[in-house]
Amino acid sequence: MDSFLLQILNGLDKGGAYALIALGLTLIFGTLGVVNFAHGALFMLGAFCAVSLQKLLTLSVKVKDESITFFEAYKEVPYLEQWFGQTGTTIIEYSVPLSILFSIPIMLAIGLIMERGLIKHFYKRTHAEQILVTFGLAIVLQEIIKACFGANPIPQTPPEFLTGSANLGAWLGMGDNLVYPWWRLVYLAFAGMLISAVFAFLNYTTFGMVVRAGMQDRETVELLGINIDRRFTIVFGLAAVVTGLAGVMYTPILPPDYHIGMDFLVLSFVVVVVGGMGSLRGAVAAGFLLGILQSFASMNAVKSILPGIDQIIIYLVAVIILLVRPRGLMGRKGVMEA
Amino acid sequence: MTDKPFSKSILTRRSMLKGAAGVTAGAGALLLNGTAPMTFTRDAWAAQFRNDPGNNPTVKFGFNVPQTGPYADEGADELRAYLLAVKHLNGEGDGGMLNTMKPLSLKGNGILGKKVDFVTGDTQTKSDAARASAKRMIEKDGVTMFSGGSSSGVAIAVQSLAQEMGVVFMCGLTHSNDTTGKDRRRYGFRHFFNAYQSGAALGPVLKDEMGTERRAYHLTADYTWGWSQEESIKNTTEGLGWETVNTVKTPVGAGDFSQYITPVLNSGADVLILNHYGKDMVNSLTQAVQFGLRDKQVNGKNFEIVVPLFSRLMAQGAGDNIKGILGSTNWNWTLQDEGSKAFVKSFGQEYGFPPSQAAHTCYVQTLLYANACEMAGTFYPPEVIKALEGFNFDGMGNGPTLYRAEDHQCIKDVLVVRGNANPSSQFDLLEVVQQVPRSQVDFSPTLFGGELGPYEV
Amino acid sequence: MTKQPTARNDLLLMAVFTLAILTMPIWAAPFGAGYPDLLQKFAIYGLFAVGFNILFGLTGYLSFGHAAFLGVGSYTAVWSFKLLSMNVIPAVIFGMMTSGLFALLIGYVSLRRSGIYFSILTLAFAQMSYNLAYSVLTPITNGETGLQLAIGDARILDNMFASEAATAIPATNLFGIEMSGYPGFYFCAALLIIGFYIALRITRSPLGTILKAIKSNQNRMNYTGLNTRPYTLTAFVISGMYAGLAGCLLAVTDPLAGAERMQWTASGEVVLMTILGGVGTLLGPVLGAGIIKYFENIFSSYNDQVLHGIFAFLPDPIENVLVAITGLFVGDGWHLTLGALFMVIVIFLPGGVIEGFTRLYSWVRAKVKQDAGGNSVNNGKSQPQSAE
Amino acid sequence: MSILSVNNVNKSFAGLKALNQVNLEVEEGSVHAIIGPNGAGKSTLLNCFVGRLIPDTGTVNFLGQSLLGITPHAINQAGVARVFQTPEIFGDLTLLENVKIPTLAKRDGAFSLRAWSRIDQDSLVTDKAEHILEDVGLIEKRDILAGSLSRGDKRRLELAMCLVQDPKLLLLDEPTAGMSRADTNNTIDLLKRIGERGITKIVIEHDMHVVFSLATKVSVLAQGTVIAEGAPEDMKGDPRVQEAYLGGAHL
Repeated sequence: MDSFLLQILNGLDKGGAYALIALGLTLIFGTLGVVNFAHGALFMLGAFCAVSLQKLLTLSVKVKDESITFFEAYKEVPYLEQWFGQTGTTIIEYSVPLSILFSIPIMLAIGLIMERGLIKHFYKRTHAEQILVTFGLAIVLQEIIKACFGANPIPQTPPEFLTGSANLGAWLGMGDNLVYPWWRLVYLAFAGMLISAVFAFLNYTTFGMVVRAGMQDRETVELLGINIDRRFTIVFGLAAVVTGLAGVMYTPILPPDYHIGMDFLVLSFVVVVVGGMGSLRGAVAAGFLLGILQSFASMNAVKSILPGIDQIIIYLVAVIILLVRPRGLMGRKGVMEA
Repeated sequence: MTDKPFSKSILTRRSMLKGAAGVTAGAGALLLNGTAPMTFTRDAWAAQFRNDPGNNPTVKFGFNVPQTGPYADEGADELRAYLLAVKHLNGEGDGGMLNTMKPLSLKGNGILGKKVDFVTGDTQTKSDAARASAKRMIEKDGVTMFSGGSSSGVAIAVQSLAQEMGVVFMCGLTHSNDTTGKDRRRYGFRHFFNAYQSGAALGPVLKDEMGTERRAYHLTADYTWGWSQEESIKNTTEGLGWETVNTVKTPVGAGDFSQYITPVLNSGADVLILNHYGKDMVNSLTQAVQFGLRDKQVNGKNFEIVVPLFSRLMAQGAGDNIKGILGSTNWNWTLQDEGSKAFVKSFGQEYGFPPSQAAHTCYVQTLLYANACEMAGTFYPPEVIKALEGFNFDGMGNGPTLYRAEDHQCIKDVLVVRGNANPSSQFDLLEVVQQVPRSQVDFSPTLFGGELGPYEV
Repeated sequence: MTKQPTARNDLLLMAVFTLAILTMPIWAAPFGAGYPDLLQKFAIYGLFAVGFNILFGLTGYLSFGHAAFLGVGSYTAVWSFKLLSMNVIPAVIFGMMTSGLFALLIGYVSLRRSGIYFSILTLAFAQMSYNLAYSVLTPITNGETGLQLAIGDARILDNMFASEAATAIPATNLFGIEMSGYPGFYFCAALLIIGFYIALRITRSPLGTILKAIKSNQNRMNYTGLNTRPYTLTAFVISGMYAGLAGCLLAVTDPLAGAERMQWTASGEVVLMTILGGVGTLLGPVLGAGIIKYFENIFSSYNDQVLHGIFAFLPDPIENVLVAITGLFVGDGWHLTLGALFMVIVIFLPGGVIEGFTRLYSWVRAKVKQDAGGNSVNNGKSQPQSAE
Repeated sequence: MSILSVNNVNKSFAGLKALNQVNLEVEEGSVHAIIGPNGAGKSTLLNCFVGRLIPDTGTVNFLGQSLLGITPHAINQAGVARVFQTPEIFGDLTLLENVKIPTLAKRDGAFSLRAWSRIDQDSLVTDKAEHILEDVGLIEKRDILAGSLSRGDKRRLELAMCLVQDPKLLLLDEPTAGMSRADTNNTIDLLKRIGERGITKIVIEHDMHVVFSLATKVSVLAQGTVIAEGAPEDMKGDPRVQEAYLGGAHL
């Protein structure tokens, strides 16, 4: 029972991550219609916003280790700690949560620049060309990050009080083994909040309504004298922020390296398409569905019956869903079907 | 670096010797190739091998390392070591391990009087790319030896190419039993230790630290290296009296391992063994620690995590999570023997930081090959191979070492290390728990089967 | 006006193409690409891309799983070497058959959907193949290490005629001609030329025209009395067999088959090759394949030492600066250059490299016309875009 | 003899009745116009003839064969061609290729593998295609891409693509929609000339000028039911028709 509950939690947690990544992609791909292969790179840039802030906060005085003579070995004492003592340590400890604030303007700027500078010119081009240009962009961004930070993963730690595990078992009276890392619970909650925020924004603000109308029928909205272009730019920026934040918050779970975006790229496309093109709800539902199924497929009992099922479950489910439901879970007719 | 594509023997020597069929087929190529038939006219055996430096004033090596992909940093470090080795071979710099290696035939003036030149390539940590890159070095650049690599799959794939092409390959970082086991090749040599030796070295330390009544749970990367390591560690721990609760295969590059970690909590296991390498290991360890495994008490004992194969770069990636974790490694820069000190000194002065174990192995491999040529008095591969086979040496950082003739595996001391809880510097990530003597990690060369193949190809 | 290429244009195109491929060892040498392995790769990936273009270029169905057929072709070929004979003919035949069969199965299911849904279905099938080949199918695929030959392999056909047991792993051969080095390249080149010719014939045939029509307007197709499904499936299977053949040739020239050949990045690579060269053109995919393979193998090999050699004629400070700058884009930075190239091409040359040639050609022609004082000079026979 | 007979056809979408007990007989050789106000169910009815929609109940028989559950391409092979409200052509292909496709379909069936012969050397197909392009007056534009045509030319091309198949029944869905008066008249002339070939036609049309120029019989559809039927002249004054249009076109 414990293990079953834990797998549900794992599934939700994974699903939260998938849903967040897919949410950003579905805004760009499912609604603006751009096959954005640089989406993984946005996730990666978000993660590296967190890394950059951490590096910034831990700029250090280097205390040389005199026992080593062949090269500069040193112990690092961050300036913040030197100047502010305990307060400095605390600020460094909160580097990841602080990165949320830090990354929002950066990701927004990246998104806006990307849309205005590049994507804008590709709305009317073929999907093939969109793939080539965004894939090229992704490689370039990735290589720039590699040049700055190296190829090795860079560990990120959550604040001290969120490092351990929550003893859910004790609260629910279900035994000691029902523990779950605090940070993963935080991630789940954060994913829920961010998803709700995006939904609320698109459903309850005038801006959101115009955007949704524009997604349905761009020409009509333009005929009403509304500048849909500018709004699409902002949607792109929004998508970049959502994806970037997904990256920031994921760093303590997965130490980021420059390649982390590519690892999520295929998955995010699968989630969006399984959810159905143009459907935000679909993307979120598919994210959670795939996350949970993946967790269950990894259970030993399942694997002993179907060896290797955990390796292919996501794709298998994608195939089945697309065959049973031609447009994914909640797809709109006619979007990217030709 | 001018390209002289047609001055190299275009037809393989093999096909030339096989007679008319090959020559007719290659007629098109022969038209373009003035020198290939010349190989017949030279009578000395030494002239008949591929990429014979002949009368060139230089001999060329190929350094084939991952420059892109997840192991790019490791590859960069390997490349640094190679450059350093070339420098030392050519008599530049402070000479590094040339000052400590025993016995030494090299004279510090290159190899057999020829200066060492090199070319580089990118393996991308993919077998296909690695082989393509190696073939470029062999076919276009004319290397006499090539070396490198950061994974067993690549090493094995490239090693079999070495055999086909008749060019010696000195393995870089590869830890699978298969490299010098069932996939061993006459033209491939491994200085790095293997999974079996990791198990053998870790065994007594695990017994001392954790006792004989433990229940182990394995998470294993689902490919050949992972399985080979799982088996080796399992055999060792079961020999200590430990019970193996479960062994679970995880997909390579899974990223999030939570669904594999949670079952550990309820399994009754008190040791988690992570048979992962690189990014997988960084992720699984980070996440296992997050799940509070290390704070747990099971069966009245502290829960422990073991990572059988460690590297400093991995330790960097895992950050604080590595502290106190036991594992094994081929070499560490803090070793205090003369060879290690000499190498760390020249590497540190050149680049400003200490070398990794991958760098060490690559450096040593280059020197060993060069020395064997000098010993054999020729670059003719069968003779060089014979010089390396059964070669006993010392002063290269792992104590007295034997390059075993039967399987081309180095038998030498292995290090058991622990993530340093209190590092004195940013490089001081691993502390050496024990330098396990080579007698303890020795094994029969027939243990994993395999066949080296012929000297002449 | 879109000029329709005539049979004579095509003959000329074939002649030029054949000549260019066969003389590649000569003209590729000054670019540092004149060695067998890379030449083989040019031919093999060119073939792969030509086949991919039959599906993507003509019908517009974007498969993101074609690497699976490449992998299946490779595995079959190596198994044929292991079990039957080191002769490449059975390997090629079996490889194309199994990959065709595999394509039939995957195509039959995937073609029930179109557009992005089709792409994701093919991607999913390929990723499943890759993941399984990497792990649970290891007995068949030898997992990460890749399927290799061994001295003790059965080789039933060969051993029937062999007088003594092999002491070394024999080489792949075409009735005694070893398939490594230049003979291997000419074998691949011959198949590329044949494959290119078949693709040309298909493009100019009624089938090709129907496939293009499917890309243009499926709705009209339905009401025109043509059943689109078998047509797209035909294109899918043909291009799957091309991929299988390319996979075979990889094994023929280098008898090893690894799972990573089936990964999505490998599928993506052929997509990029095709788009980079020019979707729907005949020559484009071959060019695209060449460019990407050239970057991968040659740009990655430039290290600082090589760069210093190149810029040695300059004064030292300038040399060092130049080496530092160019060093970012070659060696371990070759990915960066490739990415930037993708962007530049697609931004400035929608339609790929071929489009660039077409523009260059019309520019030159306009120039010539101008110089000739308005006299129309029609030298349309040697025009590069006769590829389309 | 009737070439198409529709009996008691019903079709609803989400409870909304689009077709209600429709009966229709189309005589061979006739030009049968179906008129009616917007939303009367004209297009729905047409879609039931070509296999795009399947009626909930009722039968649709073409030359005695039921069309229910038959795929669109098979219905076309049986001899039914269709012109769409917005011209559906192959925009990325040349005009000549556009016409060759239906020619091939007519000659080789729904699927055939002619992968080796050159289409430009297939004189049978080429001749036929060029001939029909000449008929509709597009022969000079044979080598330009169809996507760049004007709307009127696109319509003519689409007609050519249908006519080249020598269909037994030609369905025209508002063939002059969105056209200028001149283009409309051209199209009427063209259709009249086609009339000489003796092809049975069903025309859905708003433009009464077109209807009365072409039709030999008119059915009036309103709220999914045929409310009146007869010769064009008879329909002009029919009060039921005027009521159905309710201030629409004054007939």
